[in-house]
Amino acid sequence: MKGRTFFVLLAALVGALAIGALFILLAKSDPIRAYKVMLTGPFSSSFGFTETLVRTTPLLLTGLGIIISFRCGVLNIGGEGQILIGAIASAGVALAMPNLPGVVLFPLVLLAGALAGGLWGAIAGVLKARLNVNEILSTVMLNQIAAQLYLLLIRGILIDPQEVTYGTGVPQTALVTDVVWMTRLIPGSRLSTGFILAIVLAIAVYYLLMHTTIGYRLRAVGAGPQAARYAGINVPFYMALSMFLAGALAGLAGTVEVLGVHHRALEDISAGYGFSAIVAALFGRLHPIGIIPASMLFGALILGADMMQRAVSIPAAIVMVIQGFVILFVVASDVFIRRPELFGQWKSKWSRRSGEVS
Amino acid sequence: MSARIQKLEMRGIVKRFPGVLSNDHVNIEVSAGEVLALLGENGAGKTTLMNILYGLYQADAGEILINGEPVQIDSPRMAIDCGIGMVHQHFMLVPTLTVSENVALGLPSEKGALLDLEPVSRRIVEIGATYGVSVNPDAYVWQLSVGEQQRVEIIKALYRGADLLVMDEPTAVLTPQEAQDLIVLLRTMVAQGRSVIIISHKLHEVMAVSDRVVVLRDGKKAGEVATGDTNPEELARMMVGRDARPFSREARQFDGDCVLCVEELCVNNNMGTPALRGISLGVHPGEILGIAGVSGNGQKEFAEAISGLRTVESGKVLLSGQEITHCTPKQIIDKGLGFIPEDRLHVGTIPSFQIWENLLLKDHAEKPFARGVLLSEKTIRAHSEKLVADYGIKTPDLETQTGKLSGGNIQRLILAREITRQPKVLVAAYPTRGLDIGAAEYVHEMLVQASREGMGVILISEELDEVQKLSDRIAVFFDGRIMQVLPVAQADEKTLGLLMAGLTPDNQATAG
Amino acid sequence: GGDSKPAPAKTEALKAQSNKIKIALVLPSTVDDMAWAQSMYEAVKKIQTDSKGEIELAVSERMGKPVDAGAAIRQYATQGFDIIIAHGAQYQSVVKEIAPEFPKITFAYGTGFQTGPNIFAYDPQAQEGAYVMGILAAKMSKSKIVGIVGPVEAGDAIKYNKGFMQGVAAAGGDVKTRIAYTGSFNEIVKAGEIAKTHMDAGADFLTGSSQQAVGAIKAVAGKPGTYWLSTDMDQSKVSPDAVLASQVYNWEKVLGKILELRKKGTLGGQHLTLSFADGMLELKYNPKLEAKIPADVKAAVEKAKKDIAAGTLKIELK
Amino acid sequence: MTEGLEQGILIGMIATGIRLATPYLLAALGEMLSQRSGVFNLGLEGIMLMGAFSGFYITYVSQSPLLGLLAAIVTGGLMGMLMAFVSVTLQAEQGISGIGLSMLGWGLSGLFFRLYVDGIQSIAGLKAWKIPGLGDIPIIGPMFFSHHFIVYFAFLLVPLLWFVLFRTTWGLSVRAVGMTPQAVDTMGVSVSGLRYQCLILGGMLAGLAGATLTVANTHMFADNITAGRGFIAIALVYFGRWSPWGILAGSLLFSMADSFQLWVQVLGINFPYEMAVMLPYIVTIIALMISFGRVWPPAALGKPYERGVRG
Ligand SMILES: Nc1ncnc2c1ncn2[C@@H]1O[C@H](COP(=O)(O)OP(=O)(O)OP(=O)(O)O)[C@@H](O)[C@H]1O
Ligand SMILES: Nc1ncnc2c1ncn2[C@@H]1O[C@H](COP(=O)(O)OP(=O)(O)OP(=O)(O)O)[C@@H](O)[C@H]1O
Ligand SMILES: [Mg+2]
Ligand SMILES: [Mg+2]
Repeated sequence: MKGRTFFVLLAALVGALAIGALFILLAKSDPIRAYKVMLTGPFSSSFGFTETLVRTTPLLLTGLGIIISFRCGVLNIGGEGQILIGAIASAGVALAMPNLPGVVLFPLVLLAGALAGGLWGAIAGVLKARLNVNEILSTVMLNQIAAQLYLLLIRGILIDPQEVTYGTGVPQTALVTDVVWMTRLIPGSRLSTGFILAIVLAIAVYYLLMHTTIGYRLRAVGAGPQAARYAGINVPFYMALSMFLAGALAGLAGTVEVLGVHHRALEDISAGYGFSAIVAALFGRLHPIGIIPASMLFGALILGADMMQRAVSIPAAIVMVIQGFVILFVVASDVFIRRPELFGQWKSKWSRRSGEVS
Repeated sequence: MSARIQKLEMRGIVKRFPGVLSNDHVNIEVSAGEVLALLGENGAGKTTLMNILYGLYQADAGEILINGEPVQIDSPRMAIDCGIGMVHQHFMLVPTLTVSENVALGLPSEKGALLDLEPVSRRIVEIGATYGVSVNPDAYVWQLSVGEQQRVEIIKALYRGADLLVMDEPTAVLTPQEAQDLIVLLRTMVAQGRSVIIISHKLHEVMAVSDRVVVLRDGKKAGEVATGDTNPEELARMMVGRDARPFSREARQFDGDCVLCVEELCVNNNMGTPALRGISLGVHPGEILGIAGVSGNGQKEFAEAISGLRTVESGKVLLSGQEITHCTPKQIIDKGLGFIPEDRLHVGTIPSFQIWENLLLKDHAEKPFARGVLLSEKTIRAHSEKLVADYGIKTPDLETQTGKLSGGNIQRLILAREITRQPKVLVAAYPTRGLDIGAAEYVHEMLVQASREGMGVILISEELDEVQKLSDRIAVFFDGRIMQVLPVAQADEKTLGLLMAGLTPDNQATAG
Repeated sequence: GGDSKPAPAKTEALKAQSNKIKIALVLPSTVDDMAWAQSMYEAVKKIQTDSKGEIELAVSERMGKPVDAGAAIRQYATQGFDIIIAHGAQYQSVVKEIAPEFPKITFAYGTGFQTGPNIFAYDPQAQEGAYVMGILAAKMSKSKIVGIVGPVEAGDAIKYNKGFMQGVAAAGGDVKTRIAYTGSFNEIVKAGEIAKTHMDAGADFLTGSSQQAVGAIKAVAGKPGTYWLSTDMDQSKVSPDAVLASQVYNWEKVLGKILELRKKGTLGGQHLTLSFADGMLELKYNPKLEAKIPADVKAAVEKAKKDIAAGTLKIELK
Repeated sequence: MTEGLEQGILIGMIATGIRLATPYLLAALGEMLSQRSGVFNLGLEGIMLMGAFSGFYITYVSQSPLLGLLAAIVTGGLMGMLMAFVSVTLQAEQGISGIGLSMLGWGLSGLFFRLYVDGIQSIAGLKAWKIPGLGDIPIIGPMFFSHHFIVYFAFLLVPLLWFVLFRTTWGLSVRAVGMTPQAVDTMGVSVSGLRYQCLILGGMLAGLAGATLTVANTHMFADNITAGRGFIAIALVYFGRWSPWGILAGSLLFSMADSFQLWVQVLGINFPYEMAVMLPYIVTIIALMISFGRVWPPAALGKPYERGVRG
């Protein structure tokens, strides 16, 4: 069974890359060399490896939140906005109290990021639970609102004073005090303790969902809202809670980007993690442990494709094309893993059809 | 497609699902003018066999022959073209469409691509009048009671005028009178040269309607007899492999305080119109109060109102003397109300949850099962294993998804959960619907057991003999009101039938 | 196009053999955005062609997200590129972080002011061209309303918009400047809508910065009698009948200067402004439409330009 | 302000709102069809981008906007078919497939643009067509009847789709299949057939929506020109509760709010413009908060249909 899964996934990957190769050829480049970089780049050097994990970290954190909310029956498309709110809140708190000692400030900043992201997420949760506002609508809208709010803050009251002095006006905050910087795990890389935090939280979320009464209820609300209500579970409360937790985790992702990667809040701080994390979470089968390899693979895919573009200088658009094909092929191949019997059914149906024709 | 079905045969049908052999070389045949009954316990493979006939499943082996010719039925479309119609065990209705839209679905329209519901509605009314299965063609399906929905399913099949009609437990949610009408209807149909395959757990119906009976057990054919040559006891033995246990219970008289009192209760239904119009009722500790009535007369809303799932418009509900009218479900559960809901799969349990998880749906946060917010898995596991053993829940292990269990086993799980909690009052809504004889017997025993332990039991059911057999007193619901509450001794079939139709025997007398 | 590099360890050895200068360019949008990114890309490309094989070039596009840009810059650095141009104000933070680790590599970024021993910051004085175009617009506007299609009130756009408004004010004649933002740098469609709205509200001269401006230009082109003034590069190709004049950044000169300084051993540390004074900023009239500009207007514009270049006219950004 | 000016503003505001609403309306109506059939098509953005590009490109080479629009519709239909193949035939998780399709559409449109179009090119594009008679009515004419014809088409599509959904046999099947696919199946209608049809039709509309941006609105193409409009359109389907009229209301509300904020900015009312830009999003959420009544989302939305599995 395991062997089969591996084989199917491999076939899907090969299929996707084969089609992608056609487009690389179309762009008059060498697909073999391109793929060599794409597939080995993220793993073959310390640079590739650490950068992969730099992408993994926010995907994992945000994805964990998405798992919680999806498991509770709330389709959270709002990761992107929650990340931004978390990032700006943590940067804001860090900048507001630059003189506090690290032991005090650091947890405070983490808390601020999580809390702000959580509250932002909870807006959609409460709207759904209390006023029956569809969460897909509200989270898509809240993403846009968060993006503008974020911009308003980093170009407004939180802007780096130097940018004002020099009149350059780059929308970014000043560097946060280095006492709250997350330690870099490998010198010369951007991989920070944020990654460890994410892994620890994955395990924590696993325990929360699977081994606590709160997790039990969150899952019950998602899997059987009617039964949950009948059993006395406060369904609206847990819906809102799930979105709070989801937002808090996404907010932490934003916080890690500030404290671990950039050391300030700047424009476009989230590289589409809110959406990619949905893919990672679903590929990880909405399991808090399953998402760890899923987000690593996804991080490697993002980075590898970028490295490929640099290596053979093809239009950046090909990166998206190949990523799109890989996602489509892999998700479509799932059926051959989950329901191998279907294959036989199609074959027999087909042969029967063609038999009738002849 | 072809000529009318004179004879249909299924030969050597094998169907495997992961882990189960649902049909194991089953042969059946049915001829024009004949009613074949398929019998068997829950999970014996009856539905599977019929789904194969209707093209929903493909058999792993075996063949289907119509008038001696082998046919390939690999979609419902093909089955329909062959002249086969089917009433499915689980409703195949679209709640957001009206009755006539549900019936018109997939049918060609006289106006080409344009929908023409006018003639459809007319035919529905006609069919209703002819066969006694009337329902308002303009009503939305979500507004209908389950009994009415079942009628729509039957109308759908009749509308298409199949040569061979398959009915999978069509009477499970019908009232006795409706079931009787259906039997008459089926007999008329076969008299016209059609054939019928019917699946039912109600042996008296099988005796009344069928010409021949095929019994399935564990996917295999366990026997086949002409109905004239057998009797219910023998059929039960063929199905279960043992004699049915005779069952009787002495009705008792109770006085003293009621453990649950309902006073002038008014409640609205989903559409916001009154469903209960001032109900007053009480049940004593140790008493079984039967609630009879055609479904859709407020029973569902009654059960939901007292368990806190539905807002009470006016009136009062008291549990052990404490008012619970506006309490949350959680508070009511904690005060001692147990509830076996009508929709056992989706309200009674969470289908995707494992068995142990569903067994603790209400108690997962209570003392021995949780320490703080942590679940104590060892305790839970031991407790669940005990319940599975005590209540005879058939499952490979505690991790099996509850939705994969048969209806009977799901019901056992719910009973196990509700009864072990030792509530003061247990409300059971249609607890044996769709269960096979063995499973139904078990449920009955458990309800009686619960009443012996001092619980007040409210049993909501349309099965008159079930209500009569178990209850101490019977309340009859009609149109959101209680027609009468009478001791079981006075509740003969005729009286109950009249009350359920909204007539008091006195009225009847004066009228007659 | 740039070639993929062998493992970083080998690069040092290889580099010793060849005198090629390897330049990496990191762009926030695409090389064909008809604005900020394309203007730089074309300049680098031109320098490469002129160098007759002396320069190797690698480009990363769509690096709008700082985390992506960080990876790109770091990778180029480890691969032994000589000059890494991070073409965006948003890259200041990343460049400042990476540069100290690679002291032999020249980093350049802009718009910006913060330098380092091996960091050049280039800084187009967008307000200068904007100012003179403000004069041009104000003097030519018949409706006495000019419109700015703003991306986001940040960075370059602030300089540009402020300069333009001051130019309009300086021209006198009670001309109103109206400004509306899309809230984004690449909302082409929205930029077009804002332009249409400006025109509906009476504006007959429009301008605006960032890559989304092309959307606005197209909208302006749809209405005869209205004109666009463009910045970053000569955008008259987009709509020859609508773009009256352009402020053009002469990146070639900037790059030439960087190359020259590097040859002399200066790896960074300078704040390179692009201004009228140093000739790195130019005002280009669209030859097709130039005749439409009245002589007196042109004279006023040219005078302002001269004054700015001479330092007698200063445009305050406060 | 003079009366004439105020009138001008009103006309401008409404006309802009209508123009802005068109791509949302088309795309959301397409998504409504997909969702009504039970498929959550998160790939709308990618389909729109492909439509935007092919509409632009064919107009560019053929000089005929009509051919361009046709090409966009065909391309959209093909993208819809791809989504159907992956999510219906191969039963893939729809959320992931949709995001994959979005990335693919973004990538392909950007790539083809780079390979086959030399920089930012102009196309003739579609001109506004003032409806004779109606277009000449004062005030009303310039507001409603002086647009390019896709606008009229999009608005006419609302009653048309309503009619198709509620007054034809096909529409009946579509309404049923997203709710209870097993009912449709047992009545002898092909569930996957319907889903394919709806996804292809939906894709065609999304393709046209994309082409509206290039062929009609901007007369150009640029990388990621849709800028998230596909996601907004999906949200509007939820706003409109899967009804053509509801979607019309949502698209108009959103776009009128957007048009309003553009005008407010242009007219120079002084407050942080970010607040203005946020306005349409906030208004849309608030409008959904105060609406009430029973909502019936397609119950089978997002679930691949398998015979014999109970819902
Ligand atoms: N789609 C399915 N997938 C897996 N197993 C199935 C499926 N359908 C039926 N089965 C299995 O096949 C066996 C027979 O089921 P079937 O539904 O035919 O029983 P039945 O005789 O109709 O029972 P009941 O009286 O409860 O309706 C059961 O063990 C069941 O678990
Ligand atoms: N799609 C399915 N997948 C797995 N098991 C199934 C499926 N459909 C039916 N079964 C199983 O088939 C058996 C009989 O199913 P059926 O639906 O007839 O249940 P039932 O006992 O009649 O319950 P109900 O009271 O709900 O009618 C059960 O074991 C049920 O779990
Ligand atoms: Mg069955
Ligand atoms: Mg059953």
